[in-house]
Amino acid sequence: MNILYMILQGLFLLFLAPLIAGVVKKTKALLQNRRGPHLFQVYRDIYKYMKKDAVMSEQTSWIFVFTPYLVFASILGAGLMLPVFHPVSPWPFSSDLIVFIYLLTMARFFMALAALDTGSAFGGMGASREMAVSSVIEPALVVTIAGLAFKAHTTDLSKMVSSFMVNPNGIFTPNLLLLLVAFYIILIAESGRIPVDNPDTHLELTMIHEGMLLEYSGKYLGLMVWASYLKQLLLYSIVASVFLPWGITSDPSLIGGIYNLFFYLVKVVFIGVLVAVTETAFVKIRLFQIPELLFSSLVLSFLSILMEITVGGR
Amino acid sequence: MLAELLYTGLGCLIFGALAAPLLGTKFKKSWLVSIGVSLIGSLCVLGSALQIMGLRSPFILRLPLSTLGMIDQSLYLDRLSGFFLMVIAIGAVLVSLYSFGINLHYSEAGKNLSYFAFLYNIFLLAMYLVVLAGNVVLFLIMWEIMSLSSYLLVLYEHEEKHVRQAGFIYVVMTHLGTVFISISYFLLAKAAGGLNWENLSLVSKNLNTGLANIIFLLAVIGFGTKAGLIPLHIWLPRAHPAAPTNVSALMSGVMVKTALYGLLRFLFTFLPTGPWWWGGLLLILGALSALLGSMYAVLQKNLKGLLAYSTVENMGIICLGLGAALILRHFQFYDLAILAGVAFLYHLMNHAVFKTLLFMGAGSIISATHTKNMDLLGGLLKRMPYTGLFFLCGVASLVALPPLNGFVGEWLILKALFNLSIAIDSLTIKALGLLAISVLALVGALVATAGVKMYGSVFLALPRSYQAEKARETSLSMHIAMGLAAFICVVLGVLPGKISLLLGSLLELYWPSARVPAQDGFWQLCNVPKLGGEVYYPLFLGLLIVIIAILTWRLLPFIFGQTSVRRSETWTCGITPDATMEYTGTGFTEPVRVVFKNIFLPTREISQIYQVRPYFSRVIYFRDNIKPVIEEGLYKPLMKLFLAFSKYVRRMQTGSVQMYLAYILITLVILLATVR
Amino acid sequence: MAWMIYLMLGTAFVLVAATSLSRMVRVLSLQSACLALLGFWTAYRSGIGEIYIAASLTFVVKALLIPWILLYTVRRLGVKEQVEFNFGIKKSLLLSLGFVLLSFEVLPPNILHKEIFSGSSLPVAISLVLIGLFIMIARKKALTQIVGLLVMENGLYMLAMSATMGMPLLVEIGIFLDLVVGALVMGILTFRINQSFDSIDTSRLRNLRG
Amino acid sequence: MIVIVLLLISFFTGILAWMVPGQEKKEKINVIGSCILACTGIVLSWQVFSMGTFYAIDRAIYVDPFSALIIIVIVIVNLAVSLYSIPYLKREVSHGLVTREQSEKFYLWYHVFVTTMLSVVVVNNLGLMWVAIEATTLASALLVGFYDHKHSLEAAWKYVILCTVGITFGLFGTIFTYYSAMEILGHGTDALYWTKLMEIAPRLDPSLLKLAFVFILVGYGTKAGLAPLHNWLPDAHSQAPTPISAVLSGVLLNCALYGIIRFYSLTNSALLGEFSQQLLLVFGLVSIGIAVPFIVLQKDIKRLLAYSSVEHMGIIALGVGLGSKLALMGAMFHLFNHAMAKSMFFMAVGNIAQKFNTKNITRIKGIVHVMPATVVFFLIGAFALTGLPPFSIFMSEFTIAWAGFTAGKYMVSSLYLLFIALIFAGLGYHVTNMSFGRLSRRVAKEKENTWLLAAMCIPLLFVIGLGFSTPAFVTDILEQIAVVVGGE
Repeated sequence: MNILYMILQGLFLLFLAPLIAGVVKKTKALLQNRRGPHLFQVYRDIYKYMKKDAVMSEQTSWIFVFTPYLVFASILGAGLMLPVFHPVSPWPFSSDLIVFIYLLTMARFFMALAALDTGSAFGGMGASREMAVSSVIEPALVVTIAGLAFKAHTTDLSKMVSSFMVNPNGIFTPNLLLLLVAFYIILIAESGRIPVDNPDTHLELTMIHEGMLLEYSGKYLGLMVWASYLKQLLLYSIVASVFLPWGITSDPSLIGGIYNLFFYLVKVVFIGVLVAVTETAFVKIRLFQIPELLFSSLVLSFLSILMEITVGGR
Repeated sequence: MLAELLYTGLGCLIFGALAAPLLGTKFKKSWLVSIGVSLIGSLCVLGSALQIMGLRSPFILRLPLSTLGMIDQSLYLDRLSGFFLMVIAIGAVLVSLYSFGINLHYSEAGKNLSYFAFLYNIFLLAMYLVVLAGNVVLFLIMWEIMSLSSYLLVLYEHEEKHVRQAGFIYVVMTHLGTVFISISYFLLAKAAGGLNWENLSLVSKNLNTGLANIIFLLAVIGFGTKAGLIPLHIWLPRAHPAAPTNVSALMSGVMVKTALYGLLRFLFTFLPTGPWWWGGLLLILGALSALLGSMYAVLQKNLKGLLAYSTVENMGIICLGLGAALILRHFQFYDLAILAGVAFLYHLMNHAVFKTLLFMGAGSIISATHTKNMDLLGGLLKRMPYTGLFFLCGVASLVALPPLNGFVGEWLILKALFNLSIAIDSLTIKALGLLAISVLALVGALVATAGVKMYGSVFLALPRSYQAEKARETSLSMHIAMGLAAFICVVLGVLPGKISLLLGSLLELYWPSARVPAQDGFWQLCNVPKLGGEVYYPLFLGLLIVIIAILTWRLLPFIFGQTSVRRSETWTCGITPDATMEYTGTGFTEPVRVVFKNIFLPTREISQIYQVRPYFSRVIYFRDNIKPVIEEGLYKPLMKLFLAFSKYVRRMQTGSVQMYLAYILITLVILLATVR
Repeated sequence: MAWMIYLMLGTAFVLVAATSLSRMVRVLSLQSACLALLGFWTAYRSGIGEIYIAASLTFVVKALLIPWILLYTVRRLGVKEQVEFNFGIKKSLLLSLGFVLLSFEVLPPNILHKEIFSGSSLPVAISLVLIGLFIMIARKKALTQIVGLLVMENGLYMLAMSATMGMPLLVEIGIFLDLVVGALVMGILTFRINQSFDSIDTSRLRNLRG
Repeated sequence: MIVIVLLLISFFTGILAWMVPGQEKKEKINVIGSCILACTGIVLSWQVFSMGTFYAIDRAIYVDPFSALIIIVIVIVNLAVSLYSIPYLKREVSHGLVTREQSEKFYLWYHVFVTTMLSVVVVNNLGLMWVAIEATTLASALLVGFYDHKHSLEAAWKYVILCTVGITFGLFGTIFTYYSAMEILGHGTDALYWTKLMEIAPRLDPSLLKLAFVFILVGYGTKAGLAPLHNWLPDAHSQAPTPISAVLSGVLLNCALYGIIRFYSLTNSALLGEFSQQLLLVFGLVSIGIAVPFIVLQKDIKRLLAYSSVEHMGIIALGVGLGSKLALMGAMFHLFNHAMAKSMFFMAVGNIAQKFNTKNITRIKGIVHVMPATVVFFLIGAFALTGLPPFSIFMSEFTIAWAGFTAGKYMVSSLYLLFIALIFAGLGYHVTNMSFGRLSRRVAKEKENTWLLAAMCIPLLFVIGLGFSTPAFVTDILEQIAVVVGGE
């Protein structure tokens, strides 16, 4: 039963991820008075990548081949820890947020290695920037989690959701709102969006994430791209289930699942739209201003925790 | 039986030490015999360590040695020493196995291997006896022999000036540390009225707070020096890279742990629970060490330098766990305290294994390429596939990727810090805990950067120098040792359950009011101690990821049809790619350096010689450096002050007889005046 | 015999103020002669035969033999008679006075009354020792240092006389033996120094420092 | 009788070595004499340790465990140095630093010097002890000036002047003691017999005894090299021929300390222990402390060793000053250990200085390349002297520190430990740079002289042998000594 649930959620997330990416792209295009690609264009892209033959650099070692599978697997594995249909995640052994983060770190680690493996300057540049940015993301992210843990007295996602969903309007406390803002900044940075990174460009001056994928082609590229959409969706999902705990029921029946699913979709799409709006409203900032942005996130989280400690979040 | 096994092990080491110079001239043979014996000895010690871990009460072995009629020397075996003995023995077994291969290139260079083998065995013996010593005298003797032998080992390649300097700084720092240790022992022993551990462990109840504080502070300074805690670390990043690699593996992986043993001996058996700021101090020191250690590690060009700084960082992380445990214990959250205790003990063990592995890997790389500069390496994965694989395993542990062992330790410590800041009702401690959490996160990311840099610039892409291009895989014994270490990393990573229970039961012995939470059935094998609901089954997580990866690999062609892969060169805008286009390790970490420029205080000088001003330069010199804040801000001024004072005092010896007579007269007059 | 004691103190002051080597040696000889006289008087008073021997030894060795060795050295070396100063005469005299005061001050009051001669021989002995040492400090030449040393010895002997009516004979003889050998060794060294340095100015002996 | 034999052996070895013609024979006499002396000395000491204090000639000769300890030190160091000085002198002659004539007189002076030192510790009469101590100065003065060049003459001059002045004060102190004892024992030798004095000690006039102790401390302290009275010491030790330096440092200083400690026992049994202990503590600590800057900044290796001697004399004084039985045992043990380690180290340094033809630390580098055997002694000596285990000095330094803490003297003991560590830093720096590194100049590697190595092995035996563990009989001996010195 559990395994079935896991497979279901895995496939669901896999297939939802390109759609959400499409939503963001489409919204952005609309906001910029463009028609933009079709909502399902991303699916077509991925399909195309998968069908194509790949060109592989001679300079690379087995790390380069191994990485796309590992990245894909670790992000998908992380996806199984999220509570989506049900406030309890399908992966019965751990839905700890810290483990979740470290799975993402693992993906990043291998991606950076693979980027260096090609021996091209672009790969090195992408990896170098990615690691530098991540070193400022990480503390902000963990402190945000600490803020949540202060509220929920746990770092376990399922339990967090279970404790928040009881009183969804509890979100309207100043400290949770601050945390939300903090987390939103991190989300932007982690998913490689403007103003931190621009996913649509291959300009060497600006690219971070894309630089690392430059040497990939064919199914390997397909896996990497898919994984990155998946990661984006996972981050949205956290916001959806932890910060916006409306419309979640612990009813284990099919009806309850569909109820949850519906609200989940609404929330995720909403966040996608919000991200698109943010991307349109801001310009990409310089690489070395990113730390300042993320530092502000860190400060917000600290502030939130301080409020939690001193006035109990009122 | 236990005693016999232990004595056999130690005896083997003594024999190994003596065998080397006696067999003498036949370098290779004496080396092999000596190391072989030390391997057997270490295995025996490992066996007895496992037995000691099972003891419920301390077991005291009297030795036929005595000092000035005060005390008979004895060995004191309890779970704490057993644990550390085990850690050291594991490291020693691995490194001994490894050493069959490593030092043969020294014999080619005309170096005296029997000297090396002698000191190597003595070093191991001293480390074992440090944790086994049952009284202050034996402890200090072994402690100093450990320093002395490792100092001489560091000086093995003494022709280089920086090696001599490193050795000197090392031995002086550690000796000054010993002064503090001795004073704290003496103060304690004075209160206890004896120098044996049996006496000292009885004193904790009637020790007054002020004295306990002083003893604690002195012990932290003393042992902190050996552990390489910032700001007492300056010897570590110098000495560890300078030593021959198998020695640096032992120093970094194992020797620094003896300092923690000393500290824990104080905290567990000698001192009372103490005020909460003891833990707070350790938290702060730990955070500082972890942070600065990882930052300097990121910027290192020298492979072994990077690993050495990473040792500083890991010692910091361990101290974070220890600090958390102490605070939790002070506030009587015994269960949480034990969790934190398990966390840092676990991390300590992990670090011993993966750091040994990494240093062994570094040794293989260096013996294959004869350079430590990462900017000159590259592409070794194809040339040294086994080393590359094992090294990757070590790096992954270092950067705490699940499901390897590094993550278990780090996860537990993060957990402990979370517990600390949530459970305790004090704003200061909460803030301290949060600060530690964010530091740990930052450290995690920085270490990941360092790991990518290290692995990427050494093993991946194209070789950047002739040596790297010509590198060949090293000998079998080295592979076995590294493979074994990598295997231990994986095992400790996926099956933490039983081991953490063992650590928990160790702690129960010293903190009697605490209990390790019980675990149920099969799950306990692969889960970490469960508290407050968060669980983490690394074995299943690992399997999950492997299964998904394999499924993806097998299913993709099945779903989308077979595709082919064509090999071609990397695209570099149309030019044939070569190694000069790659990012070097230095370039890789440049953004980090810019981001944290307030800590690194980088300086750069660019000078150009022009052909035609101002456009065509012929030569450009570029030199950049970071400013080691602690050395420049703390040690240099102190050193200057000391030397200036010394020069001033030296003027007393003027060379004039009359002056000397005047000293006598003045002394006499003063004394006569005081007699009155 | 109190005046004899003060005579010795007076000669010490003369030595401090002296400016020529041979005069210093002669004054030293006079001081030693006074000391011998003191010894004879003690022997007479106490009726202990040993003291006669010690006193005669003093006279022979200190008043005659050693001054002769010193004068011989002065003549053989052909050094200038001039005494060279580290401290000026006025300053030296003032400081010497200070030492005398200190000596009177330092001694525990209860031991003063036990003396044989007068209430002041002990402090004077100590002042002689201090002044002797001061001469060694304040004067540069090797020979003046020997003179200072001998003044110290005289102070010592006077102490022995006045406090304990001399040491046991065996010890006394040992001391004299040491004294003679010491003077000889120092004489030899003075010769060699003069050879090597072309001077017996000890302030030149400053190559070894630090 | 055996004591007289002891003195005679030593004296006649010197005389014979002087009178018998032929370098070979002189050397043989020297070695044989030293061997016999060593055997006699050890037998004598052993008798004392096992059967108790030893008297002769109507109590004028007196050997108790404390004197026996020093006798052992003297004869062992003497044996090593005698062996050592033969090849040493040969090389000095062949290098033209010393003329053959001079070298012929060496053994005479040397053995006379040893005789005077032996006589210091066997006489019961405090006055004669003074005479003997002064005699050691005179006997060694010409040895210090042995090389007869400017520097050694300067050193010898300072040595004689400062020590003679110092020792004059020592006599002063002796006279005061005699004075105070005379009241009770009357005029005569009895009042100077140390055994008698100890019996009546509590009845001695305390104010006089205090005064006496001050003079004794300044007097013998000068000779023993306690700071700030130590200034002759670095000059003499650095300029004397190495065998003499070894004896000066290892033995002579101890003889002077012997004088102080005898008087200390006296004051202790006269219930003035507090007072004399304070003084010894201060002098000890100052001596240890003053050695730090001089060792750190030193350029001349033999001077460095001299300062190290100042330090160790300070440690012994400190140990005695702490006063407890344990501390006294430690101090006495330290006295022995220091003599062994220092003489060995001096010999090693002598080899090196001869080989490199300089005493300048900065010009000696890479000893390990040319003298692989000597460098072992050199390193062991350096580590032993700085109190690192597993060498015997660690044990005694540890004991003293522990005694300090048990006596509640926390600051003093902590400072003592700190100073020792700083000295280690200084010495460690020099030793590291001298032993290791590339050769700085062309020094040919040749086979090291076996006799030189053998000579160094004698003290090495004790340095290592007593390092790990103190056998029960050693503890027993030290306890006996502590009882004597403690004066209870």
